[in-house]
Amino acid sequence: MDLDLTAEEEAFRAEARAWLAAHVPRTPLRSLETREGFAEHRAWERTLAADRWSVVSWPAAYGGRDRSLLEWLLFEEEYHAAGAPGRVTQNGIALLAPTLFAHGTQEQRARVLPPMASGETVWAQAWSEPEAGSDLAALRSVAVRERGGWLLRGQKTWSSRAAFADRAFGLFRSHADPDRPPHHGLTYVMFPLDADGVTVRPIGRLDGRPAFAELFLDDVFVPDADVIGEPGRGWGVAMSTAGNERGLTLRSPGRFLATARRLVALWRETADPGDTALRDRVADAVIKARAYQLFTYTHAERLAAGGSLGAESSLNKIFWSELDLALHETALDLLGPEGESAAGEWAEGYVFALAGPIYAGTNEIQRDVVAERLLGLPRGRRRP
Amino acid sequence: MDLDLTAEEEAFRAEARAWLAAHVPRTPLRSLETREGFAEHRAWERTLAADRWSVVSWPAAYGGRDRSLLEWLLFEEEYHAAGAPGRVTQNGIALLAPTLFAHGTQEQRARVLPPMASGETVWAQAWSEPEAGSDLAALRSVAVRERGGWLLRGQKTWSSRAAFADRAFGLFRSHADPDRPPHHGLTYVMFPLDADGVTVRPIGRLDGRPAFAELFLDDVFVPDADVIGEPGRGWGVAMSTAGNERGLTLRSPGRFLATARRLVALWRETADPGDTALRDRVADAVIKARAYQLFTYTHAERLAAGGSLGAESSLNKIFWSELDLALHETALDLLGPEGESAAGEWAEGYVFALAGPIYAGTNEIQRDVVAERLLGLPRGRRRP
Amino acid sequence: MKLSLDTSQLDFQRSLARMLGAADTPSAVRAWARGEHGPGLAVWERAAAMDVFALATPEAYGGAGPLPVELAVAFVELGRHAAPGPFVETVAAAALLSRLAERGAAAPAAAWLPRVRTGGARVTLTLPGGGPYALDADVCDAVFAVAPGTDTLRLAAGHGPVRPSLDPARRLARPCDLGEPLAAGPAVREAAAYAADHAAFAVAAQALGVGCALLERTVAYVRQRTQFGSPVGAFQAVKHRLADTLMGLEFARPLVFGAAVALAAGAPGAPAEVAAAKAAACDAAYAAARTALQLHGAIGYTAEYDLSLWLGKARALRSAWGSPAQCRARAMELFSE
Amino acid sequence: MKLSLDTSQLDFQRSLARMLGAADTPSAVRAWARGEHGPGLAVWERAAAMDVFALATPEAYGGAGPLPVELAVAFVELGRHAAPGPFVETVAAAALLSRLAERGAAAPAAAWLPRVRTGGARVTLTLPGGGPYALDADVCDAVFAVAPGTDTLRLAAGHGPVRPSLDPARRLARPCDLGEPLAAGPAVREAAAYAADHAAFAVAAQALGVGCALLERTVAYVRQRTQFGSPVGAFQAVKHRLADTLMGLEFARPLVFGAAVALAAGAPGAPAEVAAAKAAACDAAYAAARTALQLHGAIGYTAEYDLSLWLGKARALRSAWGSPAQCRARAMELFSE
Repeated sequence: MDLDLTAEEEAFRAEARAWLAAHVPRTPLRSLETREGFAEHRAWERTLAADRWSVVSWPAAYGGRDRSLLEWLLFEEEYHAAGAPGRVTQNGIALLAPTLFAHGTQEQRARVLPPMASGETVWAQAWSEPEAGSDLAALRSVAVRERGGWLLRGQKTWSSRAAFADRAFGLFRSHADPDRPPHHGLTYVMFPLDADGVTVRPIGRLDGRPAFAELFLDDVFVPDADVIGEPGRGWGVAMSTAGNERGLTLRSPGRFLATARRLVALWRETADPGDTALRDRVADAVIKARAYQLFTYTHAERLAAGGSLGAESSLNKIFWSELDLALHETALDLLGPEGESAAGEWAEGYVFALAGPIYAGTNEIQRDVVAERLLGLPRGRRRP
Repeated sequence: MDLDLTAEEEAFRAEARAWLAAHVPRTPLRSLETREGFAEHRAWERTLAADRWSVVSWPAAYGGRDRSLLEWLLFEEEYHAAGAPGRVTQNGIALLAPTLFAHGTQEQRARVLPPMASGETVWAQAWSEPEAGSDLAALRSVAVRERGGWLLRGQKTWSSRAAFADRAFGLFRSHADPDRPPHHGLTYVMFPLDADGVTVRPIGRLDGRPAFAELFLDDVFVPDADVIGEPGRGWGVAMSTAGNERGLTLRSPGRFLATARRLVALWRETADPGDTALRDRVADAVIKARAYQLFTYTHAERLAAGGSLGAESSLNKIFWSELDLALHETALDLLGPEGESAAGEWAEGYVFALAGPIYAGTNEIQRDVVAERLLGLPRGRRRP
Repeated sequence: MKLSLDTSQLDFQRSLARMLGAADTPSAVRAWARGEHGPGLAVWERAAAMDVFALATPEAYGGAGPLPVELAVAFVELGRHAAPGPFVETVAAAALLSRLAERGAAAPAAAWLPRVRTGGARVTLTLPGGGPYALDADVCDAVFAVAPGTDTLRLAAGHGPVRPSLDPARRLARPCDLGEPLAAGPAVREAAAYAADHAAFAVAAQALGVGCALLERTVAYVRQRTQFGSPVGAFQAVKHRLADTLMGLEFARPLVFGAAVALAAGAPGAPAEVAAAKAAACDAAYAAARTALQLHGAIGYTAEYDLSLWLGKARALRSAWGSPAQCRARAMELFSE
Repeated sequence: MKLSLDTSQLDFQRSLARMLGAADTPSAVRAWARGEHGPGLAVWERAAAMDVFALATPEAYGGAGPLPVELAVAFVELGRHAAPGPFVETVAAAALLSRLAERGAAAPAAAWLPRVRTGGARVTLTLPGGGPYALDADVCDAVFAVAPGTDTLRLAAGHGPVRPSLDPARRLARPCDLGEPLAAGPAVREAAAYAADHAAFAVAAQALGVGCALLERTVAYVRQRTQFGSPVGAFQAVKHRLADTLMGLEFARPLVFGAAVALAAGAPGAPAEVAAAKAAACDAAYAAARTALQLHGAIGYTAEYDLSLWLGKARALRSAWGSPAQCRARAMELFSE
């Protein structure tokens, strides 16, 4: 057992670090959740992609470097340590791309992935509906068969990035069969956000910034080429890579390691060193960030050896979302009366972190999954 | 709104304080959970009763002083502040006596209460059975009709005090009716522990001391005079005063106030004053002890004004049991490496406190009750 | 001993609740956050007409105070309805000025307290032990300041730029360093401590109200929101989390009123009682906010849904007028007698 | 990078688990608590025969060590089976003596390490940063002591009376103040710190095993225990509490093995890694104990039910070889590079 990097991994890490040092904008970009900030972030993706740093673990053919999952983790550590901007392409890269690699056609991959990698096409996710949040199988929006494709009708909500993005992906009910469980008969489709029949209503999150949107879909045409996997089998397509959303590719340890380091720095600056109550909270956050890093290395190794990340991604999701909140709550408490200020990266990070236990499957659902699938406790019907 | 005592209350408090100062044993009695300690505690009850301090809120006819609930709370504060011994008569006084006051006959009260108040008869509770813990209505032990009374058969367990007590009280299934819910057809009886057919098997708690016992009942005869309330209606009889067990008469604030003061003293002795992490935990315990005191005063006032303590006693139960654990866990952490020692009152108190979230209705059940009855959330069937 | 509210206190509570419930405070907060103070000031004036400020003003200045129990009643309702404005600071200023007058510096009290009583003067302030910001200075008639480590009370000549808070109703500005000295010496130090206790006490009551509102809204939501074929509120994890929220609030409540009694009695232990109340009430309110957000899910995370107004306030009140650590340090004195 | 166990490590783990599983450690603990060491010592000898102590003994003394990863494997299993005896202290003593030998004081190592390796010597010790008690001194061949603030290693001439611990398997005694000095000077200070790190590390691994045993037993219990017509494990509150318990343990595990890697590499950050592992593993184990007790209910609260053996150990290990606060203070250095 060791934590040693190979010479090649070290070289890759050094190359990434050097590139980031030379390219990361000196002054932070404007918030991703504003129109101007969104454009700045899209431009940054172009810069990343130009030197093939946007998707290092992808095949070179799609803009990547064929790097291992571990190398991607190392890149992420460097990326966050360098204070580089948030990734506007995250929804596409972390959620849609794994699905395309697993279930897409060669044509789809060749058409969709390169502009995703370059930030030319920014993707939004469109899973939830007003009556289908945690209970995602209760989806009501439909895909109706039409010559050469499908017509989408209905309403999606909490669509992250949709306020300013180009395209979206989601599940639609295409085959109604009241005798089968509700997750049957769904179809996984990709669709444009500027098409006829699409209305995007941005929704402000707690700080008022439009981090997500409602989508109203009124006979939006989607060609067959934009269906992923078999029509009617979309649930399986979506779930086969759902672990990615909860697990390590959505929230790599680099992010929390960087935040933990900033928290230690804040503690050194602001805290009375004798205030061990706050020191213990900082230490807990540091310990957990380290635990998350080592946990993720272990799982990356298992994946690289051909293993899979199943229900364990639920543990992962609970852990990072609670860690992120603890990091930011501790920072606000360290800031004292300044902690209520809505300005500054700690406040923005706090507002962002508050959503963590809710999205990507609420932590309540994840705890059910952990108990049932990892511990073998009796399967509930998700009923009280 | 005020916290002022009347002159009479002050005088009562002063009298109690003076009496306790003169009578509380200088050296602590041996553990209540040993045969010798049990005898010492029984003798102490005699001393209390001789000067009418054992049941101050009872009518004088039964050995009390006709004092108000508030005065009883004041007495309890003085009692615990004086470091007086644990009450071996607690099960009888806190659980059986309220039931007798509410549902007993005049004859039962006259016969049972005075020897209870003097410690001559020490009572054990006998609710649980191996298959009926949280699910108390699943009781299987039976009371079979017999001329002039009932024959008890079956097994009870976790019977507190039963290792050394004289008599016990509990519920038995007397009327089987598969068409009615399981809490119908139960009868509330009092029975001797030294009778023919009773086998008492003491059970050691975590520290090995026999704090409770299993009771095996093999045709134990109980005369009709020892049935409380109507046969078959025992559930209602027991439940009408169940709030007492969870609520303020089982665990009065005096106990926790005294422990919180000892904790502050321990902190002053042992802790680095700069260790704010432990200080915050001590402060939290102090704040909670004070909250419990004020909360209880408020409820005592409401009861005195003719109100009742319903599901609120569940809040009470969760609060004191968690507070008791927090007090003792903080003390053990303050003690550092000495904290693992099994000797000493903090260790004994810790072991005792560990049971708090379990007995008198688990805290899980209490949270269900709070959610359903105080917040009006949908009633579960206690099923997943 | 008497710990329940009497009839006139209950009447006052109900009247205030009725007025605030009818006042559309969420809209007032949204306007306030944009610097449009009109709707919020209308609420302020109605509260003044119901004698909220008279409760903090001594009889010598036309008031009925100080009446801490009634103030607790008022601040619980103000918190429950998320009323915007420098209520806490104006009440604390009344405590500051009346205590100073008792100690011989009567001029500032004479100048300001009659106007405070009627709601005609909005006052904000910074004091040692509080933060550097004067709440809502841009809408106040006076900004008082006692700088940390000093014993001079100044009427600040203005304030710095207004900064937004995580609570949209709270607008933060630093008092300007210049300004007329109104009083100096040990009396200022003592009056400032007395006023800071009143501020912390009012925040505790306000936080309790905020927590109650969050709990009530969440209970209502989970009873009607259905997922997996059941009301969300039927899931045991949801039930237990709400039960804990209720417990936190129900055990903070007696501490808040216990602190009121101690302040009313001028008890030497009052600062510790206030600190205990603030620590418990602000913890309970913040826990209620986290629960409310989690159990609402995404809808709770949106600015347009009114829940957000209470969520931010629960966070902001944690550090207003005494951090959790400061309160705990002081609460250690509860049992010092 | 390689973080999974290799085949020989997995084989070792399985063999040890098999041996311990067959050894009826609960009975051995109950006897040990009464001062009847026979059954416990039989386990000790079987562990020694499987080279557990050789893992801590350098090759120069016939051992194979130090091999921290293998030691972590061993201590997780020892914890999981609640094996009684001074395993941690004997391994820490091996670290102390081998480090002292490297620094020039070779005589104690030569005298003791060959016997440690074979299990023929049971050794206990007290060191600065640890508590005042030497575990299981009454069954040890040597009691080493470095008093806090000193740099002299003594072979204590005996020990004080044996006191019971909340963990019935742990028998506590103070080393006697007299005894032959074996070495002195800065090398002792450094070796003592090195040994204390090894003790904390072994405790962390042991605690992880203890927590896993508590979780496994509780999961098994709630699957079969029925109340209200359902297995207790079907209630959401029970499920969520067990899910949290698993999470605590699963995220402590990589810290324990990360600390092993750091110790193996002689990394300067090793003390911080060890401290992080101990804080996390002991917290997770104690949380597992609280959960296990609560979800078992009364049966879990009885001494005769074997769960009690792990419950007490989880409590005792919290303060053994570094309090939670000490570990956190040191873990702050994790990111100091």
